[in-house]
Amino acid sequence: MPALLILIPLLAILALNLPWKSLMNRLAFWVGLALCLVQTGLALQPQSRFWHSPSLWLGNLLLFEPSVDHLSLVMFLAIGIVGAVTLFVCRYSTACAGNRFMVINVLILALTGMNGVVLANDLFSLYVFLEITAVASYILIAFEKGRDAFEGAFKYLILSAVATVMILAALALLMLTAGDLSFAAIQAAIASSPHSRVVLAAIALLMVGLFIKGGLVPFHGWLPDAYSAAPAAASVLLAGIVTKTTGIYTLIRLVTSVIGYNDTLQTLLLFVGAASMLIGALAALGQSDFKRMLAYSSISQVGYMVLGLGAGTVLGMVGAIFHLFNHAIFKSLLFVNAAAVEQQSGTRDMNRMGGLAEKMPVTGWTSVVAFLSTAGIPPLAGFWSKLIIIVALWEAGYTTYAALAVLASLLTLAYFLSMQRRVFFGKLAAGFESLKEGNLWILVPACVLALITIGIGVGIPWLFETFMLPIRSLL
Amino acid sequence: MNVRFLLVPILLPIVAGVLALLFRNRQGKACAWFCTAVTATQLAITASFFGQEWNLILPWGAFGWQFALKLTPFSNFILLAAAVFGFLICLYSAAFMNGKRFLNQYYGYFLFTLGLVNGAVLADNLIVLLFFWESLLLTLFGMIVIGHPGAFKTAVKACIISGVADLCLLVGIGMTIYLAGTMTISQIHLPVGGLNSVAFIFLMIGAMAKAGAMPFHSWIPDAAVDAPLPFMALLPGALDKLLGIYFLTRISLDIFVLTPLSWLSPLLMIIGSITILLAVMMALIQKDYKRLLSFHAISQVGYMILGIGTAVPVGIVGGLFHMINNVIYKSGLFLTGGAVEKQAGATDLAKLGGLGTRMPVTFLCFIILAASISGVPPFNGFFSKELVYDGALEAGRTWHVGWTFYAAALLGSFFTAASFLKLGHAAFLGKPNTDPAKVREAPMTMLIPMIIITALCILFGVWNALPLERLIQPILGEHRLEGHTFAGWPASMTLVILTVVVLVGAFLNHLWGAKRSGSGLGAADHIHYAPGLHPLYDRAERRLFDPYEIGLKITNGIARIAWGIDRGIDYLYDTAAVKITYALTNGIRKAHTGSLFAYLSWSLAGLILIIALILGGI
Amino acid sequence: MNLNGILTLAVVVPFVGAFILPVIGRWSERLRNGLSLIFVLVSLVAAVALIPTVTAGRTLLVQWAGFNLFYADTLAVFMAFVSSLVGAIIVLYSFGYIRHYSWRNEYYFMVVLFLGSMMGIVFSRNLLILYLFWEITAIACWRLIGFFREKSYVLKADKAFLVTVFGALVMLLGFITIYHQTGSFDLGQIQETLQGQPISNLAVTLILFGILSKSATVPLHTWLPDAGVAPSPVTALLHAAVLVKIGVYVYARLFLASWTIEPVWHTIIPAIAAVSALVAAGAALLETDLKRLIAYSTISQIGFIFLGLAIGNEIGIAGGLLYILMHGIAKGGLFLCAGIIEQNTHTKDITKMGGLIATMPVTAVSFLLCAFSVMGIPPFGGFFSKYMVMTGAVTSGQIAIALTFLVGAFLTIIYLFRVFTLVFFGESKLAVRPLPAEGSPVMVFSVALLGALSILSGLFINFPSHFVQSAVQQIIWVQSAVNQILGFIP
Amino acid sequence: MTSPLLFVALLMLLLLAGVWTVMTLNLLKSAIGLAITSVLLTLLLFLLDAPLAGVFELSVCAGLITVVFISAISLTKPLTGPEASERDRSRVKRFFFLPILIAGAAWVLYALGLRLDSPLPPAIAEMDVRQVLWNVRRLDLVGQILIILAGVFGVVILFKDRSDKKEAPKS
Repeated sequence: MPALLILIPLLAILALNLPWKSLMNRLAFWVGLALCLVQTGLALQPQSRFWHSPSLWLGNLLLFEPSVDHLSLVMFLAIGIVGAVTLFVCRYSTACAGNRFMVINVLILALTGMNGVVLANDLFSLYVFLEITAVASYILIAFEKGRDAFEGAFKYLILSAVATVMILAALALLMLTAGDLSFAAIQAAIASSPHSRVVLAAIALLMVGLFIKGGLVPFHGWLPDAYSAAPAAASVLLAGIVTKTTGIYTLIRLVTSVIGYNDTLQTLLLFVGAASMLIGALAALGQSDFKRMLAYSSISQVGYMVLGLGAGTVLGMVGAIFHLFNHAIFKSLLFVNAAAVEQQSGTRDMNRMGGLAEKMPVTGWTSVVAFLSTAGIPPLAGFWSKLIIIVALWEAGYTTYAALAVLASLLTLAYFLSMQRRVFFGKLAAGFESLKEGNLWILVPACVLALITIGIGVGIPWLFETFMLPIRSLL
Repeated sequence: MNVRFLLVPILLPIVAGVLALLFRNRQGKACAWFCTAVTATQLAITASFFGQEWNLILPWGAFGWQFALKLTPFSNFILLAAAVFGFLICLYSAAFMNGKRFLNQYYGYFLFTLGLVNGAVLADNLIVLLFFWESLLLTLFGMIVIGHPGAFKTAVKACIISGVADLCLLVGIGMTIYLAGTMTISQIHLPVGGLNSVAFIFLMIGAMAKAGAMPFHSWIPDAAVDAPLPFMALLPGALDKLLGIYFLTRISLDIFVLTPLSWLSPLLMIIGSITILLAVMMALIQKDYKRLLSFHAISQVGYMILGIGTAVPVGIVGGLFHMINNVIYKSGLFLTGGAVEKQAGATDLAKLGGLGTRMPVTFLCFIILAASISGVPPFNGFFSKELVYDGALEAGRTWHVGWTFYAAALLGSFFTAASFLKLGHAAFLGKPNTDPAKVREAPMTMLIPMIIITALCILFGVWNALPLERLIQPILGEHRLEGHTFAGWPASMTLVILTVVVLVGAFLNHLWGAKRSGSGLGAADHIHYAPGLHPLYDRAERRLFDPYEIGLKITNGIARIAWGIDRGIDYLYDTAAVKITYALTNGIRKAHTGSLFAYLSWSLAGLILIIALILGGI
Repeated sequence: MNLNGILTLAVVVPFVGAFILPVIGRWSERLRNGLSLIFVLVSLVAAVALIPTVTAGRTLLVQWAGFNLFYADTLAVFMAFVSSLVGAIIVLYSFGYIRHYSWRNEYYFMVVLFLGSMMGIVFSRNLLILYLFWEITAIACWRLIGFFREKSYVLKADKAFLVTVFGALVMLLGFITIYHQTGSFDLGQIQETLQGQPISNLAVTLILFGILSKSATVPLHTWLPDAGVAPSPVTALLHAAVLVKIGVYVYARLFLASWTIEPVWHTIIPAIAAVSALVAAGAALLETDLKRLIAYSTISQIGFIFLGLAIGNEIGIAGGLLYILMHGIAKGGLFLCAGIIEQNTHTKDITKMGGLIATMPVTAVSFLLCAFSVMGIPPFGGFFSKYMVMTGAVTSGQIAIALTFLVGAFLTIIYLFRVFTLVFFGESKLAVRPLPAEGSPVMVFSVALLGALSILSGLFINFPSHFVQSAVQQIIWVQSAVNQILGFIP
Repeated sequence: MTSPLLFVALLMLLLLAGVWTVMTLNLLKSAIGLAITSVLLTLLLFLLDAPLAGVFELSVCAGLITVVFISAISLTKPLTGPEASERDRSRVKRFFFLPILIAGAAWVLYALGLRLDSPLPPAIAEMDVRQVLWNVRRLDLVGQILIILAGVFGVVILFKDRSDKKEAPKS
């Protein structure tokens, strides 16, 4: 019955928009939270009947019978967690109840879109859900309606449109060849004529489309603006999960289930991955806007995932997916921290801050956990996923890329250390004497995410057996 | 007696030393008598060891380290000598040091020194030897540093010089153990040559530095000024010589078998000759009682090294005999110096004079001791020097210029005599520079040691068979001596006559010099300010030739290079790496103009490239 | 209680305990202080409790869910003993030192975490666990170096973090190479798989990179002097007792006690160490900042340790291990003395001090005792270690390297005397009168304890030398077993 | 069959109209340009035997949207002279390399020599649009609903208290 993951949120939105405005305003947050938590809970139980029982009437109604594998479960889990966090952040940072209600509606829409992306087993459905997510994202970015917000949203809109055109074109070309857009059909078509120029052109277009969606170098131009201009909740959602689902998850799904590996594709993935990783990290080093730095950091981390994917081995893919999940956690955490800092101090300019950990200890310490995880310092979650990616690269013979990944790790550490130095660790800067720690709405998600990061890092042997290794069935 | 009694000479002073440290500063007198009692006991015990040959092995560390002690005639001899001088100097200190600060520390370090020297002498395991030997650095440091508030500079100098030499010894011992395959000294008999010679040189450096030979000497004159005087009599005067020459003999005779034909023998002889000459030349021009003596303490080592370096029996016997003689008269001389310092309140010769009548006993002792060191018959110094001359000539026969060693030694004698004439003249004769009414003869506790030592000088000269046949010749063993005995009047009359001629020459030279300058103090000025020598002396006085200063300059040079390397590496991290990274970062940042159209065109360019790659790559 | 339990406790108690310290510190400072000392003492006691077993030749292996977690042989217990001993004294000293500053909760948290991870490194049986604890020490190190929060201090902390993490990441690549070669991260399994063949030079190079960066060896050393901006007990912890010893320990653990390496490394590593010893000693001679100076001294002495361990003979290895102990005690003492001096004089510039022996006699004497030990003068413990290392170098026949180290040892004597006289003797150049007095009793007691330990460890060399001998015998057993196997393979 | 020349000519015109739409400063002209583009596209679609798509394109894109646009634009104020000339210069600079890249992309596509004239599989060719929509792709219909919802929320949110001029995000 996984299709319920699309229908129930849809119904929830419709229900929320019934009259009784004031009631609904109050209910919206809890409804959203319930949706996210239920999804999280379900994803944590791969054996649950929910995933495996056929959706009889529903299937007939929608003509849709998705198959759920471990990759999807990981994605649902990440979507659920980040969604819940986003709701908390929204609750924390959006004061006006009416606005919050609207935002939560759009958030739920975006979550639904992402669920659809994960569930889709047909290229066209995938496209449709990508668009849902994208539209919801545009709205969320532009939500504050400042100049920056519109600029960010507009850039995302335009480049996304380009991506859409490319994906559509690829769809058309594949349709021509395969006659159907279900994954299975396309896979068969590609397998039967791997050297057909039409197919190859379609693959190239598809790749570029997904690269743009995922914000990989050199298709990343929209990303820093969009992330930094978006309101707190939206940037958590975008950075944590949206681009990862629309860009990276789809890439992984298509490469593994539809296109299949070949040398050229691997070269492409490795190269783009490495370029994103390095350029993202280097660019992050030069930022003084907290969120913009995190945005570049996202580009860099996405590079790791693509690099892992490009290794072309089970281990690499496991690493990529694991890193995707970890990234969802720690990058959300960092954006949560950024939200707290921005809300409390009223600025995002790191050069004006300093020593905030003294006044905001929880934010400070959770940010330490998050950045160490991002930089790949054990025993935190990010270390293990990076380790797996590097091991995979090394074993696949791509030692240079492995070394580059290590180097990028160092750069990651460098820019985060610079961030820590300027924001949290140091003497309290002038003007922040009366700074207060954020309230529970922001501290709870921060702590939960930090605990997840630590927990994954510590519990990796168990997680690796139960959650990660089953992913190998993809290949 | 039980073999374990061997531990007594080591443990007794050390335990007593710890107790001495526990005394309060006010209880200086009690402390002094306590220590005198301890050293007297020590003397009695070591005397009772006489004639025994013991071997004591106790377990110590891992790795086959054993606490092995061995009592041989040689070690017994040194042990006894150390005990005698320890006792005498301690007795002397009781009066001399009275009222000074840090007395408890002084006596504590004093006793430690004795115990450590005993340990080093008794050791039959190289590591045990090294352990005791190097530990002496601590007492050296301690004893100098308590002299006066500024003495630490000298203490540091002494410790650095000795420490460097001791490290060489450490390396040498490591090599020796490796080469010999054992740590037990009495089991090591290595021929010289090849790597063995390297090991020998390292050990030799350690031994010579302890004895105070050049170029490890330069702390001694400084210490003479800064340290308490009994320290000078004890360490550079007595124990250091005993220990250094003891070890030098051991390595030349037992541990390595030095032959006259190996190149190490002339090396030692050269070092010996140079030490004799240079140090005595410096002694000649000193204007301070203690400093003058201290240069002699260096110079005399040269004779010993020269004697042992000959590697012929007569030379070695001469060197060892000279060692014990030197210990006797040099410590005696330092004690007279102490008496003068205590009573007249100065050691600067310009402030002294005419003390002979006020301190007759001291003056008499001084005359005999000075005659001994100058090699005037029939005092002990004469006999040992003759033996060394003999050895130098015998060993020198192998080479064309072998006689130069003898000549150098003889010349050294000349200057020695000259400098002591000057010293005696300036201090005890002439017009008194201080108020004579204030100066009295030294107290009995100071006189007794001086008298005993002076008596020893006469005894060992007149009855030189006692030390030679009883103490020294057994060290070499019958097989080396081949039935010879070196006791009695010197074998070669020619050498004796030459010696006497030189001594007379020195006396005439002194008379001339004193007349020329008008005072005893200026008796050596004609040499001091001789053309050619004057600039050298000048520079030497300014310490330009001090190996320590030169060494520190070299070290500083090394340090500067190292600093440069270190800063250079740091530059790579702190500046270069950061700059490169930020150059890249700034480049990337500049590219991100925020222009949508730029981003669009990147995407299109990317698209073109990717299409080209995917379609071209297949 | 069984031995495996004790072994686990030695790691887990300080590591986990560290996390509750800040919580407790919120309502009772005293309890927190006491607990932090107790946590470290638990490690110490556990290490002591394991000594009889391991010196008897037994080894312990802790498994968890079929996974080899911790392992203890004499080498490990020795190292654990050394670091927890010095660590405990440093924690004790901190009671006096750190009470003047804020962020005390974080301080104790990080220090105990640091020591706990050190225990983890020491006992770990798996390369990944080793790496994990290795990086945790780097994190703790970062927080502690930047403890005072000055911008320039935090920069130094960042530098230390970056350099060590860089080294560690490269080392991780080395581990991955080994994993590639053998298919395992488990030390024992790798050993079995290798069957005595030396591991590849690439892996050695990569791992060495990490080791050298952590142990601050030229050319990866400059972060260590810079780390002198940390509170003094921390610098003692970093430089003397724990952090820099991690590298040498891991060297011993991997390349001596577990695997073999090509013989050429027995020349290369001593050569690197020689350069390091010389360069750092030279720099120490010109440095005027007290703590930086001692840090350079550490770099120099680490060179000696590497020399001993890498030279490839029994006496050298023993010397290197002994050196770890002696240097830990003595250098810890020096840093803690420096802490007292710095705290009371408010300067670190030795050219501005002088004459402090009059008012700080205990500190001065302790400093001198520790300095003598570092110089290698008997009867201090440092003598034996230096002797054995030098003998090892001589025995290996590499005279040039031995001579370089000899010069390094000369320099050691010179710079230590220089700093001692500049600080404690002569006319005081400090502006304050009367001269600053001794530190608090607990601090003075700590440094006196270390000074006393310096001399006791030499006087009673029996115990440490047997301990080390047992460790070396286990190592040699491994190596000779390996050689035997090699003998069968042509 | 229609001559290829006609297609090429129409495509060129389409391109020109598109560029004009983007380049022109006057919003009104821009909207008209868009309409012309749509019309040209419709022509192409008709020529390519896709009348249904053509009708949609013509009615929705060329008709409906243009009407909405023009009515919205009539509420705005045009740029003043200096502002316009400033925009003009910077715009030329910004768009400088876009045509080159487009030309490059076109050349690459041409060089690929894609053969797209393979016949469609009969299963698809026979299906009617309505049938496809209602019988095959019901999930996508749900998706459409969601997109429309999103659009509605977007309009509501972004125009709730008007602070800046911006068209509603299109779906």
